[in-house]
Amino acid sequence: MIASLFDLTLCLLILAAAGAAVFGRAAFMAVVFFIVYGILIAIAWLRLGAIDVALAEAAIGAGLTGVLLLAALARITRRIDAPEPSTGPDRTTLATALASLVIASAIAFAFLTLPEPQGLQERVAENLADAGAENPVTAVLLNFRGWDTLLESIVLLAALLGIWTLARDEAWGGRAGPRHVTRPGGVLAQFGRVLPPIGLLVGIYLVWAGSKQPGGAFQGGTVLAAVWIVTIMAGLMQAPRVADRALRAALVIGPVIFLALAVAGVVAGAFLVFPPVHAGWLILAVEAVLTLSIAVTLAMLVFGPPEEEEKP
Amino acid sequence: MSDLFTIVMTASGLVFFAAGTLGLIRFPDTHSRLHALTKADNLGLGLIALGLAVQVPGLADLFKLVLIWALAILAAGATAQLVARIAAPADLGEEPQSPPDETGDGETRRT
Amino acid sequence: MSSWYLLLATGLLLTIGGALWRVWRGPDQADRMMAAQLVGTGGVATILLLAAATGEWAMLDVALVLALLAALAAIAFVKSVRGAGHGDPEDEAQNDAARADEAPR
Amino acid sequence: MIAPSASLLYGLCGAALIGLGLYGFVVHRRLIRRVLAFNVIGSGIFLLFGASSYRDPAAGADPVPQAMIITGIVVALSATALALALIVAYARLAQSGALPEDAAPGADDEDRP
Repeated sequence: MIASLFDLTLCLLILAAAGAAVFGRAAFMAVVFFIVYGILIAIAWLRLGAIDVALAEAAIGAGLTGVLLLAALARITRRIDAPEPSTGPDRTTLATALASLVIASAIAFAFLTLPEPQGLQERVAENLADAGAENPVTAVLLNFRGWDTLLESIVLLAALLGIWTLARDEAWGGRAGPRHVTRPGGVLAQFGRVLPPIGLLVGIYLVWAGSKQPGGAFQGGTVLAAVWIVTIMAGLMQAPRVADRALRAALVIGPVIFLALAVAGVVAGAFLVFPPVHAGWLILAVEAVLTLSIAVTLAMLVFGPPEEEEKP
Repeated sequence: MSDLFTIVMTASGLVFFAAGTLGLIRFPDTHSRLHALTKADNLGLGLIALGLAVQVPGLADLFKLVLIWALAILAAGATAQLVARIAAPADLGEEPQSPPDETGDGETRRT
Repeated sequence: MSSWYLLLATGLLLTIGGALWRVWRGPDQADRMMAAQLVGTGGVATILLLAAATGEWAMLDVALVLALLAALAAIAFVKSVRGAGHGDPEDEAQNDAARADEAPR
Repeated sequence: MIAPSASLLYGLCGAALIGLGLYGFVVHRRLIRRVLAFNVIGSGIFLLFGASSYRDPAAGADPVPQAMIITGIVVALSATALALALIVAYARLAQSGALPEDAAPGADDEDRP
């Protein structure tokens, strides 16, 4: 009963935060509400027994997305024409509200009338011994549904390429994103010194622990990316040049090694199949390189396209 | 016995969180609201972590609890400093004992 | 004990609700951001209590990640107020430089 | 009275989030608000998906939807990053945060002191 009270309260908070993010007048307020919303959703995933998802949501939804949105907002609002006066609800808004209500109700109805659940828990548990990972989610991500993960790491790269194409010609090859300046020895610089060692520890721990308990390449990689972003925002490091060979190698090494192992699997039997005997260390190796690539790619996604360097 | 300790500690933790939120809602200006947040909340989190410290199964979890609290304090300390510096100086007028704002130029109001 | 933890966690959610009210009211951007900060701390505490309530101590890792990244949004915010999102919120001279830099090219 | 299960509450919450996001996605003119609304739709779908796979808590959480949702969250982030970069580039060129065909006045945003 108390559990339901908790769940109900959390659902109401989630809906309030989402509603404010959608209906709020100020764009900045909407962004802050969206960050809050990410934190609440991470808690909701815990209540649904999905600790792995909660980790990803906490790192991405509550962490990286907020940085992306705030940075983008700061750069857009400086260039924007004066806000227009808001008008009362017109016919289009009402029609949209009605249509959204109907669609949401239809989805809710479909959810309520779903047939009896036939989960894949047992199938996964039966094959877990051969998967090379004790954490079933990691086993699914890297072995049973390795396709998803392989293509996803390539989607990340494609998004980064898309962002890089937005660079102006004269800036191409330069450092990604703006150059951050901070007062040496200031609060931000000090914070940027203290956080990274702990963050590195936590990120690597999540990858390492991910084969047995919740965690894994995505969660660990996101934490590592966040730590790198903090270091650069604190002005302690500069973002790499997009033409840097080491950077480009780090971006692709994960997908390339994953793909190479998948092709090598053809010799052992089929594409993307890890032989059970070797699955353990193979998955750990793939996770290690994927973590590196994911961390670097996510951080570069946040930094944005290269910009002209400031004259000192 | 340890359960009693946990109950007392976590309950007082919630009290501090409630106090922090009350301050956040009731205090009149940005800078005093910052006080409410950073102090009461992290004390509340610390008390809850302390109360749970006697319940965790392993040493690693105990270490995590300590790390969580340390990180929360670190984050709150750094961000409160930074946000206070850019908070609109109009708030400072009502609060004479506050340190002079080094950088505030009201830009927060712009958007 | 489990019910106790959940009850406390529900109480924490209510304090988070109070913080949401402050995000809505503002009035300054700084107010909104700091209230979001409270949601972060309250969320960490809620997760600790959930871990205790369910005995799933692996949830502590989620609290750890949340606490680690709690400052990320606030740092991005103080940066976004100065210059094009890369200025130093602590340095007057560089603020001026950043403002000069943000003039249309 | 029977207490509603976690899956029921969060599933319905997910459905409501989809509706909310859909409304915001259509109504808002400013592109960044549309990105926010799009993300609300996305996480609503994830929540619905996760909740529908957790209707039998005794069986434990199903790892397959979990893995797919994690994949989805990461892809949503990369799509958001690309969209925001496009919006920033567009704002630089067009000096506007909204598309020209949406120029009719509507509910818009302003940060008020």
